[in-house]
Amino acid sequence: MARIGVFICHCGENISATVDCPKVSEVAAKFPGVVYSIDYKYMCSDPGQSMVVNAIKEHKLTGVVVSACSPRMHEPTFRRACAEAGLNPYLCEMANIREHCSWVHEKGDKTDQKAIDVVRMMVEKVKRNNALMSIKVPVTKTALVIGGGVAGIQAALDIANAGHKVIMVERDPSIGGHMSQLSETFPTLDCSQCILTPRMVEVAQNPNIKLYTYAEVESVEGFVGNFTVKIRKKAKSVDETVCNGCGLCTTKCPNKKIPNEFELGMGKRPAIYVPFPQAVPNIPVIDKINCTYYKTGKCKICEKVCQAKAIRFDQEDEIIEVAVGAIAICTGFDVKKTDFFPEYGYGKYKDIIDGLQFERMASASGPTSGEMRRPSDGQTPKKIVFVACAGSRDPAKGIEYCSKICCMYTAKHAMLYKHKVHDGTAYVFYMDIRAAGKNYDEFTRRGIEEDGAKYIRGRVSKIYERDGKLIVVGADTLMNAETVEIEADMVVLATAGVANPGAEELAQKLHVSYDQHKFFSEAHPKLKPVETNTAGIYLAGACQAPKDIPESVAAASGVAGKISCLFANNELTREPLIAFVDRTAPPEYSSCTGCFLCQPVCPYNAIEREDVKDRNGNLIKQLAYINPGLCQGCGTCVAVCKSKSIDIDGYTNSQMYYEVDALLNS
Amino acid sequence: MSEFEPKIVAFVCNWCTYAGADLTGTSRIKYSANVRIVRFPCTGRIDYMLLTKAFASGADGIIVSGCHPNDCHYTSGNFYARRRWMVFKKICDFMGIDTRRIVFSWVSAAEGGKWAEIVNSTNEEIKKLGPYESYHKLSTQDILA
Amino acid sequence: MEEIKKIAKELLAENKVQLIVGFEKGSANKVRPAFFTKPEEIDQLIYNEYCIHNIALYLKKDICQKANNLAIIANPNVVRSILQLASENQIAEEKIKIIGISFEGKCVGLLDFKAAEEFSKTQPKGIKPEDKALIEKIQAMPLEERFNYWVEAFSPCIKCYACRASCPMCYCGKCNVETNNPQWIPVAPHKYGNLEWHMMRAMHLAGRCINCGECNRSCPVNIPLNILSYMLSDFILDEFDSEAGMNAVFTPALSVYTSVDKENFIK
Amino acid sequence: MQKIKLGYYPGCSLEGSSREYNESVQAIAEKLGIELVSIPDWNCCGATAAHNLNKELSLSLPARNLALAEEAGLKELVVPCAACYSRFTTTQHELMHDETMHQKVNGIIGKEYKGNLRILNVIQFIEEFIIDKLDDNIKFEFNKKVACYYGCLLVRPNKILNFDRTEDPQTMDVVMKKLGADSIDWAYKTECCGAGFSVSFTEAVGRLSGKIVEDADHRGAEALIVACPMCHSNLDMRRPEIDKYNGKKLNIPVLYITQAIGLALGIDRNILGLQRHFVTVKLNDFKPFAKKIEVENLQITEEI
Amino acid sequence: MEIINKLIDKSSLSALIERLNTSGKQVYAPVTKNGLCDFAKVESVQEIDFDSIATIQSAKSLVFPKVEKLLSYEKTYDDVIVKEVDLTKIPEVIAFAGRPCDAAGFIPLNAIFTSDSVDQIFKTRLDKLSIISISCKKADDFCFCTSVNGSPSNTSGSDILLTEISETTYYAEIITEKGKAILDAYADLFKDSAVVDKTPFVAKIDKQFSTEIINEKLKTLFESDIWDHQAMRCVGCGACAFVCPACGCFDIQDETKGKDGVRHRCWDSCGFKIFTMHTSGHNPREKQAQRWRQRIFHKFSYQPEQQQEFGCVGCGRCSRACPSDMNIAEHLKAIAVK
Repeated sequence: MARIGVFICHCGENISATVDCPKVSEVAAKFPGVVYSIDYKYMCSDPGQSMVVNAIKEHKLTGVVVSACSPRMHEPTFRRACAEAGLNPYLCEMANIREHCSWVHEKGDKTDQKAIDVVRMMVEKVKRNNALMSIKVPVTKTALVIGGGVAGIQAALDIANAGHKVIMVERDPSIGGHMSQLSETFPTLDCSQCILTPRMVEVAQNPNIKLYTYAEVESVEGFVGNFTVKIRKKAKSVDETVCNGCGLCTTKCPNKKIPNEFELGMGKRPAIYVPFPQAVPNIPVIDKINCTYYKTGKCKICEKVCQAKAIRFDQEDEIIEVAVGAIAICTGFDVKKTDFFPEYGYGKYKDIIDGLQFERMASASGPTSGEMRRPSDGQTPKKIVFVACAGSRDPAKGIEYCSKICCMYTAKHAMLYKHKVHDGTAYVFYMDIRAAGKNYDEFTRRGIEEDGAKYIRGRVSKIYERDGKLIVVGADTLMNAETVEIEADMVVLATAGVANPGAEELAQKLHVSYDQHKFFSEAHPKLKPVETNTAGIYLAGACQAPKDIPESVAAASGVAGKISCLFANNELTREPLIAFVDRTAPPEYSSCTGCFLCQPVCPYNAIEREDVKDRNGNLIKQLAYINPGLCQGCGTCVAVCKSKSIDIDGYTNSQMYYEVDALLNS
Repeated sequence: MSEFEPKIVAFVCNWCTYAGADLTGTSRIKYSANVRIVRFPCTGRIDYMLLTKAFASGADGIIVSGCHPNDCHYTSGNFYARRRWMVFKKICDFMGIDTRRIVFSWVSAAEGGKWAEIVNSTNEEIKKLGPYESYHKLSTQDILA
Repeated sequence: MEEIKKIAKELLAENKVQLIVGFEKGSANKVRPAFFTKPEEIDQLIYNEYCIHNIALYLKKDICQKANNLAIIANPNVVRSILQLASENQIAEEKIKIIGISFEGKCVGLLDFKAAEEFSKTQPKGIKPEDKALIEKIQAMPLEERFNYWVEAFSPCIKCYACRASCPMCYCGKCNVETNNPQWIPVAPHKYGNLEWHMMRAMHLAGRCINCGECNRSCPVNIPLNILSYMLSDFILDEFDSEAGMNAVFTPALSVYTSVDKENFIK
Repeated sequence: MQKIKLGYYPGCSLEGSSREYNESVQAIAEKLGIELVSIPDWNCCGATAAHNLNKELSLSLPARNLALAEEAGLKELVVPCAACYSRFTTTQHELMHDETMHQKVNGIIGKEYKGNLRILNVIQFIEEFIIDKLDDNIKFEFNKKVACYYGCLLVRPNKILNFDRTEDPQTMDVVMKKLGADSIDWAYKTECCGAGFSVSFTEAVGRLSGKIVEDADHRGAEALIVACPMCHSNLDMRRPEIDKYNGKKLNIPVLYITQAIGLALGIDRNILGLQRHFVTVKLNDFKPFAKKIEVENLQITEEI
Repeated sequence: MEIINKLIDKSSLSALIERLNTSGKQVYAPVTKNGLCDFAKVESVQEIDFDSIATIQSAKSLVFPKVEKLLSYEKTYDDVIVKEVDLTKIPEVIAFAGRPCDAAGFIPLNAIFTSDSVDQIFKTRLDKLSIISISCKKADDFCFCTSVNGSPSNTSGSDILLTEISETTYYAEIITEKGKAILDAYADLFKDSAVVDKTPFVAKIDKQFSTEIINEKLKTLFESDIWDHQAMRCVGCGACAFVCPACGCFDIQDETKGKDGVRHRCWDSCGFKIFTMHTSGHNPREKQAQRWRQRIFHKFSYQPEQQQEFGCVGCGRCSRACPSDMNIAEHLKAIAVK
């Protein structure tokens, strides 16, 4: 016989101001199976928890219903209290009479009745709860870092320095990310590559870090502590173990007219190339699409000139399977291209560029060697217009959010321009100047006051070309919203920072959620900013939302800390609220018919085919088997199973049925 | 006679709508007390038999709610649920089960206000329709008689 | 007919199969499912327009399960059942030889699954005009009348489960109605128990029913329960472009989804 | 040839100041075997700023027309006037997304508007029913340099109309290229012509329309092509104000796209109403049509 | 009681039905609706289908309905309050125009429900049931009553048996006290008659085997492969048992709604796999052949041994209802010659 204890919390006055708690307790005491019922001011307080503990011992309770706040709030608290009293923690349920009752309804009989009903439903549920043991799983103490930008580099180094193994996967031929493309960084104007390159080298040299560049995550299976990851190592057509990075091949390659990705199309590169001089690793790759040999079957000049005999035209993509315990997603962001803006000509005007292109133009190692030369004719622009919020904070463009870094880099760009073109004029169209950050406001102010950037508060409605000039039409909202028309030589759009194009696909591989802008979602915006909803998978850097360098680095160190905590344990405990398949004696073995219509619906590939064999090894029956390590407990298979052969602990058919059935008595 | 107060059962997923309803509470947005919430891990878990069961147990209206498409904590549970509901609604309609009494919705963890609106509008709609007598008679009164 | 017998006889004589599932003359002027294991028994085999039983059902019964290999006289309904069963991991292609027969009664010879799929696609759909008319009639009724129509239509139901027993897709070892604690479907054949039973069955067949109408044929009290499945099959084909019994590798509509499934009722 | 029957809402402008628009739409339709059936007993669409003052009225006026069209069994409704088109489409959108308002409006107009009608502007009408027939019927190539002017109402608000790219629409250009024209890229495709001030503040019209006409002329266009009676009025009739603003006289004529098609089809200029224009339409020397013109189909829906 | 011989005009049946109804009795008779003939409540003779060979279902539901409340209960905090069925509310029923095999079916059924412990609900229903049967003028290929100790004009089980002896007249045999009570109440409708030889007026049904031979053969056939062979095409539904007048197996189901509940009795069939399923998953009658064997053994071996009644009246309903044409007579004949 069930012996259920009911504990009604007043939550100070949060509940009792609206719900008649003593009455609820009194009524609950008369529910069949309830042997103890009490109300108290703060159930979650120490004395409150002690009441639960004592009542369990004294009244030999077989189940507990705490009627208080949302289970999302205090379920762990009361489950711990139960465990302390020797009751299996999963024999505790919470009836939510605060968020779902006292806070949302008026005081009165109807609200009291609702509280009573909710308690009754949970009493009927808890009567059918099963005692469950939490699941223990081992931890593989290797971390996977996806993405080798500044966030990935920081995370990898911190984890490696804590003594754990790290596998880093980078999509491009070199690590470094967007930061390696930047000219100078705000607010100090120190050279981006000067501060990043040593860290890149450190990654390559750290014995705890295994680096895969020109590689992508192919698939991820498993769960916290025990992920199996397949990595596709794309064929570089160069044997990394042999190549000594002399670079002769890249100078001899006859096909040198390929738009350079690193220079955002503003420079050219050969078909066999190292993305930039400081690349790590300093190993070239052959761009198979543009390589003359791959296209025509003739050439092989690189092979001929290579002293180390490192060229491998027959190299194929390689799939590497690794076991890791935690994953850090550091895949960074992208910027909208100028063709996103119909009002600015859909990208058809050569002299409208985006911020990242400007970084390359301003960079001493860039295509113009740091000189200001506009793309169309190489002339030095005398009038330049910077447009902040190009796309950002614009619901009509589908990008409601602030890209956060543009105010700062636009100020930086204006300053860099003025430093290089002393007689030039720089205009900045802006909505607001968001310069919150250490020394940030001082920085933008310097741009305006010392370098004389002309800031115009207003938006640019359109840009068109007329007689070789870019006519920038905007409004100056501080001047009676008057129309401003500037005949510019070049325009830089601070285009919105957006998610990486592969983000959605990666999220689906990793089963982590992402927001409507395809940025990865953190588990809690305030309290779990670097965790995802999937245990063991973490986020750092701009893959979560636009972030500047210090923020990305801070988050990366945060992730490294989280992963180090995880790796401090040899074993993990997991909530045992998972699905299972009915088993029974032979000759049935199970009511499962082996139709496997449950298999496709499982998001975690947790449903396997189990062969039931006789002693001679002959197959008798094939049944569904749910791998407890993989199941995350969504229960979709339960609802799909026609013969009700699958059930899920915590939300069993019986629990849910009687919870609903308990409605009738009100 | 006092006004008819419908019994409404809400089947919601833990990650979006349950959390959304928590937010309604935290935001102190008031709504009708006629609703009883049953928590599931995911809309994918919600068995259609539970819906008829709820009517049989005396419910006059049902709300089924979970994460918006693409928002599912388990990536796809709500997509399977959506199909299941499409088919279930079809058969219910065909068999004369009053689907005006079943409200399906997507309410995210951030949509506390929407949750209150869904409950209130359902409550009003069911009040207009009155108690679900034909089903209750068949499933309860006739059997217990 | 002679061709069927010839194929069957050869299969048995050449030991290609141990068992042939077909038909023989039954009592009065009926025909009945029959099982043949020796070539000489094939003289008893018949096939005519009355051989409409969906004998794919027997593939999941002991007699066929025990046989290492077998052949089955298969009209398009049986072929579709076989394909659907195969897609649900219930029968293996290597074990079964399909002697295909069109709805007009023309023997199309032995079919492997590939050919069976082709055959299934070329044959007309099972739904009869009178069933379609009944569906439309019911859909045109006002809500309450529709409800009462079904309550009345199910009231003669005695829960003999002939519908389930004769349905090739109802192969569950333990049917949902036999699942107790909780007892999802009331076992008793009262009006409520009948309504829930037939609704549950229609839902379980949704996307899987091949519309052979065997449930209706088997029902001793003639309940038009096949139209529940017909109606859903139609809907599922329209809505999800999914049709059972056409492919041996197939996932029924409720075990898949697309992110753009269109509905108009979710708020 | 099977006769296609489409619903037609001329609206007030096309019966008055923009008769030539009506005439040219009718002329090309007739030539290509399309019957345009006017909505019986149609009323004004209410296209003024009235929707800011009385929302119910501004929805009810178009709704009545739409309901009448539905009653007449029409499936598509061609609405050449961009202002009427905007009001109709907005009404359909609002009523289909606001059930309370929908019921209210039904009550006001005493009819049930179901929302089944497809509302087509003149370009959609051309795209769907005309363009495929051009190759077989075209007599002359429209071998002129033209500037297609869309104005505001045809493509805005994009959320409701979901027609063409808001900032850089292309559909008219595609049609004109199909006729053999050199359709130029210019800066004022969707700039406001000042229609709201057409009567009350013509100086503003002079400035706004002036920039439009000047840019088209500056870039060497031989004609402006429009699809809105308001635009046409301003660009054609307000030429004195325009010239005053620009400080020079510009002779670039303004044609409705339907007139341009009509010319290509070899329809008499007077039937197309060209004689009614204030700026004389001198265009001639059209080349006889020789071969099918392939136009690259641009992606013309806005992607966000 | 000795049989009283009477005549009743066909034209009087109308008055009989009407007067039975007005006296507060419920009259059930074969009625054809939507092409299906089954027992239904009638108020006038016009509703009755006299021509059908047999109803789809037997008349057993008049005493053993497909679902029947046995008791109701209410759960309280620590107790269950049980409410018994009020037996006095059970109505008086007339089973009219059924066949002799329908009537005969009540005999083995009664034996099942009353032989060791007495089922009060069943007994009360049967006590309150009067059976007025009509001899069979026609039979079909499925009829085999003569092989199981019955006949088309068999009186056993009936309270009154009517045999059509002319276009206008039925010969009425008043067999039991219950029959006599009806005769006494409506004496004006009956006329005296001598004993009539019914043979010329009823269908002729050949005897195919005897129950004794079956009973004898079964003693050696438990392990025979004949069951496998016969049950091969059985689909395992319950149609045969549910239409059978003599099948009395039932299932007990509690249906609870919150704190209130009822205990129902509903038909069950030994043909179902779950019939003998143990909680453990073990099933002593795992195969359909074993269940088929059980059906035959129960009717032709266990029942005669324990209750001195054969569990089959030869009505042929099971064969007609079977979706896979399991013909019981054919199978019994095969057993008889085994």
